[in-house]
Amino acid sequence: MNLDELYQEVILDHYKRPRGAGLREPFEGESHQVNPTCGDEITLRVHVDGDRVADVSYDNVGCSISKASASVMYELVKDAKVDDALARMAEFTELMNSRGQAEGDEETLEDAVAFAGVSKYPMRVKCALLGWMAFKDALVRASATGAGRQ
Amino acid sequence: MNLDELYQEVILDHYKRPRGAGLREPFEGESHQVNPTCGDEITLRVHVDGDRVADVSYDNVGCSISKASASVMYELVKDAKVDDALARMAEFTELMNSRGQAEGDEETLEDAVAFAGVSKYPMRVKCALLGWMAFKDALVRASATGAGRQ
Amino acid sequence: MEAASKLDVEAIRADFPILQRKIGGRPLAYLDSAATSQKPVQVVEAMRRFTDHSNANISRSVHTLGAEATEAYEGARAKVAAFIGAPSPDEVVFTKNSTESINLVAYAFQNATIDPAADPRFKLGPGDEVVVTEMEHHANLIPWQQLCLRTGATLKWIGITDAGRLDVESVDDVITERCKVVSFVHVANLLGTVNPTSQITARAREVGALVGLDASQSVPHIPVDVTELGVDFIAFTSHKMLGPTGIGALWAKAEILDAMPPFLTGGSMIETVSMERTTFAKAPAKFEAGTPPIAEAVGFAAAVDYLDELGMENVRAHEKEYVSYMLERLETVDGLQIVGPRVPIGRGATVSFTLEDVHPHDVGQVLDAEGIAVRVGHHCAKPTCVRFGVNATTRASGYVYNTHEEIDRLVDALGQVRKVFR
Amino acid sequence: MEAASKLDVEAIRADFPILQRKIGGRPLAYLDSAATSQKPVQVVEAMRRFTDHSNANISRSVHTLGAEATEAYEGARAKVAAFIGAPSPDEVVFTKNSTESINLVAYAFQNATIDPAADPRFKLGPGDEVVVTEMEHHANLIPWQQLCLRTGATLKWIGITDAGRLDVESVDDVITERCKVVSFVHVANLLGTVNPTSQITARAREVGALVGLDASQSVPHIPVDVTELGVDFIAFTSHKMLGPTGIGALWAKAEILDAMPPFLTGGSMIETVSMERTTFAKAPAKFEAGTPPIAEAVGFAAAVDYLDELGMENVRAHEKEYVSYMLERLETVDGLQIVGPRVPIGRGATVSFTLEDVHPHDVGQVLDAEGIAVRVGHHCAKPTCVRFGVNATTRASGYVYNTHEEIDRLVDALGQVRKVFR
Ligand SMILES: Cc1ncc(COP(=O)(O)O)c(C=O)c1O
Ligand SMILES: Cc1ncc(COP(=O)(O)O)c(C=O)c1O
Repeated sequence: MNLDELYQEVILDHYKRPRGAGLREPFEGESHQVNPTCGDEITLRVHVDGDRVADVSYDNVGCSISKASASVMYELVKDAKVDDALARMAEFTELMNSRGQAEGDEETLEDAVAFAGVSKYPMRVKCALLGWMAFKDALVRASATGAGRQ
Repeated sequence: MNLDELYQEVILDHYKRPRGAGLREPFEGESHQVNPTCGDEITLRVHVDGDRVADVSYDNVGCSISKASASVMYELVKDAKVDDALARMAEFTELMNSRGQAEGDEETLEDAVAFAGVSKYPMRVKCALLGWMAFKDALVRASATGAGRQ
Repeated sequence: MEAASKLDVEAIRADFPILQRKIGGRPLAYLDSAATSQKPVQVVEAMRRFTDHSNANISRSVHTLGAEATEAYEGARAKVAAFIGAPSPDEVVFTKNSTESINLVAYAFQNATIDPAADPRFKLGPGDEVVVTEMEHHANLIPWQQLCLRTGATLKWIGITDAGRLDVESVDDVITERCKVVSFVHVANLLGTVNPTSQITARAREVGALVGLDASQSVPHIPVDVTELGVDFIAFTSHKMLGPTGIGALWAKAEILDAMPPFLTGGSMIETVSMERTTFAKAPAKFEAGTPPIAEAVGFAAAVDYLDELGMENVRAHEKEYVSYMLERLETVDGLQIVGPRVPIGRGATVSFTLEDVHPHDVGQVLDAEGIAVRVGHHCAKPTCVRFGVNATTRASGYVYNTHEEIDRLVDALGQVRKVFR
Repeated sequence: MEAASKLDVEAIRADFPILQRKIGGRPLAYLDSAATSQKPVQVVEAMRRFTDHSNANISRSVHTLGAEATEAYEGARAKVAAFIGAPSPDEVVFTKNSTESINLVAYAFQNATIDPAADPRFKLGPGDEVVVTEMEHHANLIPWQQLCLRTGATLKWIGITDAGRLDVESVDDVITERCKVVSFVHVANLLGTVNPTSQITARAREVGALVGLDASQSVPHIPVDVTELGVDFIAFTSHKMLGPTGIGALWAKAEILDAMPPFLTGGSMIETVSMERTTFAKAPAKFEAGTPPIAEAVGFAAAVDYLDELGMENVRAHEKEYVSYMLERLETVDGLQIVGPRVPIGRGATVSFTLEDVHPHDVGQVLDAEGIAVRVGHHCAKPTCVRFGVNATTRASGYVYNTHEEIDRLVDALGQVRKVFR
């Protein structure tokens, strides 16, 4: 196994200095997700303003992959249009399910392409997706309260 | 497999012409036994007179081994003392559990020694013992009603 | 006639080491596959490779062996799911055998009945009805009997005609608006009957009942597509389809699995656990508490691969041709009476019969002396025996590795039986 | 120091083909036997011999293969029974794993509760209490939690001290006259603690409660004699003791098995069956519905033979010595904190720990890159994690084939971990 491939510099950097961490107000949707295999947890809030993700704030415990992924996600979706954020999520999910076959588009995924190596480790893919699942769920809840897309 | 060893002449004879078959009165104990593996059944009655087995009568469906064994048993225990009948039962049970190692004492077991070969076939031992189990159970019931041993 | 079969039976036989065995000096003629099938080297080798190379517990480790084992196990699930045309692998729950699969569903009703928050479709009480048939294996009768005993519901059943078919005329009377679940055998293990499903399924839908199949004897022998069948669940078992013992499967629609409360509880089926309270994972994990039969899943998948390679249409054609030959030859035996359909239509290659005056135990014993393995007894279908007024039958059952010559030997040996007990 | 061990570890390793495997160029150091053990060739070969020579369904056939299979299966039961000192083979019920064994007992309570004719010892209701401990594997927690939820009984538990031992002081308070059953872990799978049993057992007797052990981690590692233990039931599982997956066992006193209603129902567990009513066979058959894991039983017996040959006293001595070395060496790692007893007394060769600031997932991943397989996560013991304020741990566990060198490699690699995440 090639450790460096999994733990790229950029992943370790996000892990050690997570961007956007902490729970903030205001928010319209909140989600709590757990990885039952390892017990990793995240609580995540979204604040939607019109068609824009105005803020994503979170509190999490977990491994370097899950924490770095949440941090990278923050950078990707904060201030993005809701539709663009969801498109990136789809793109990232596809990358994670590629079993090491895809590289990811740096143009759109930015730092998240560093996770390409993670896709070779099925047990870790769930870690990388935990934050995104919380984001998606929080968006659904936000739109249920009338905020967001419609 | 040596078929003749299993289906000795004397077994086939008892099978085709079972001795003492049919249910009769009087009786003090009755037992119904089933072999759950193959569905063989026997209903058996004992009539105890003092310390003697005055009659054993039965109605059964089953294979040649179970039917012949009931017939041979009838001959062994009818008119025997209860204690002697139980001693023969113990002797026959031991023979059946011998896995082909014992021959049986013709002096005491008479025709029942023909079942020595059956002891090599674990699946058939239950057949050979079904009638005896009913006999034992019927005796217990008879003694519970005050007849028999005490 | 064997030419009609698209299976190369001799080539298949070479994959089954046990078929080389001699019993009392005669080659083994294994005509007991309805009880359990034999396993090809491909299955045994796949399990050995797994054990010697990747053995680990699944889902809970990040180490290489754990990842390989998880992939092997989930890969097996995907294969089994594809084999029965399941829309998603997540609709396949691995159990230990068909019996557990059916109990799992029956306990879903029992547990839902005492859970105020449960889906009302699974709640039973006095007045509710559960329907089976008179030709069930005990595995698809007793769990429902016990369920009715415990909930106050009533068990009803569809009868059998003299020809060994389901009494379809009675279906509308037996399945009423009170019925909450119908569970019936797809291919009967004593009679060999292949039951048509559409009428019962349609009637169940009409009255709003759930409907499932005991597919233990169908999945191994005929193409089964759960989407086409239009049922809610099916149960089947690896050891009857060239796979190992110790593993079976329940397939159920995702929506049904979601609605069912858990059955066995413990590790690997949870979301969160505290001393006070547990929440559960989604299906299939929800129903797979504890360490599953991992190497067995690998063997099960190898068996499915083997059958896929043969082609289930070819297997069906082989067996149809085979049972024609069986019926034709058996009918020539004096005093032999077939219990079940006497024509090779709508039936599998499993034939039960009685032989005038000779008890099946004795038949089986004499056949064994000739190297022929058949099953004798009530075949875990006592009510069927009672229906046909017999205590037990002798049953010969064919599979992909059986030859006409084995039937010829069976017929000859049955003549021998009559000689011994004449 | 290894000289103290009576096991010839090198000779043992030669029996396990998987230990020859390389992971990322490094020899596999398998330190995850608490999750599942590896299997020696003797087990795999015994199963293969059975499959290629005697494979058949059991108990229902008079043919030679059927008789051989039945003898192999019942012989396995006798061996497993002897291994744990059971007075009779009939007290051993084969299940699919420990989890099923425990659920079987819990469902005996659930089913007895709604059966007016059932033994009152198994009836539960509001006011009744069930006792476990805070260090249970989910397999010995959730079934009881669910049982209490379904019957209205109350679940109570014995806590854990900071040193990772049961809080025995509280036993008399927790187990009261209202208690009907105490089920507790013999050797804890996360902490490694070996629990003394006599005090809890005595207290359970005093209040008239049944008492059982989750022996999943004790039977594989220390001599277990059920008669000496004086409990009513124990659960254990083949795959943790060198045997195959797909089989486990419940031992219970004959009298207890008699009193318990059936759990899974179907074939082979009946006496008579009609459409209306079923009567059941005696234990163990009563609890073994359907085709059991037959080849797996053969493998289980071969595993028991293997352990018997080693001698369980020798296994215990090896592991005691091994855990001393583990603890001593692990304590030298900077920032490493052991969760569980820190002294090699009253504990098995399973050691959980945290490494300052580095998540166990990351620890496990880096170790895997070095060929070292450990388990990371909550180890199906979430309440234990909560008790010690951790989300997850890294766990290394040793067995008969593990060497000191593997611990040295572990310790070195932990240094490596700290470097990556510094
Ligand atoms: C203490 C304990 N109990 C129960 C179990 C469950 O065993 P199984 O998964 O074989 O059912 C385990 C193993 O995972 C265990 O360590
Ligand atoms: C029709 C049918 N249902 C259920 C079963 C039970 O299968 P298992 O014993 O694998 O649970 C069998 C086989 O014995 C069967 O033939």
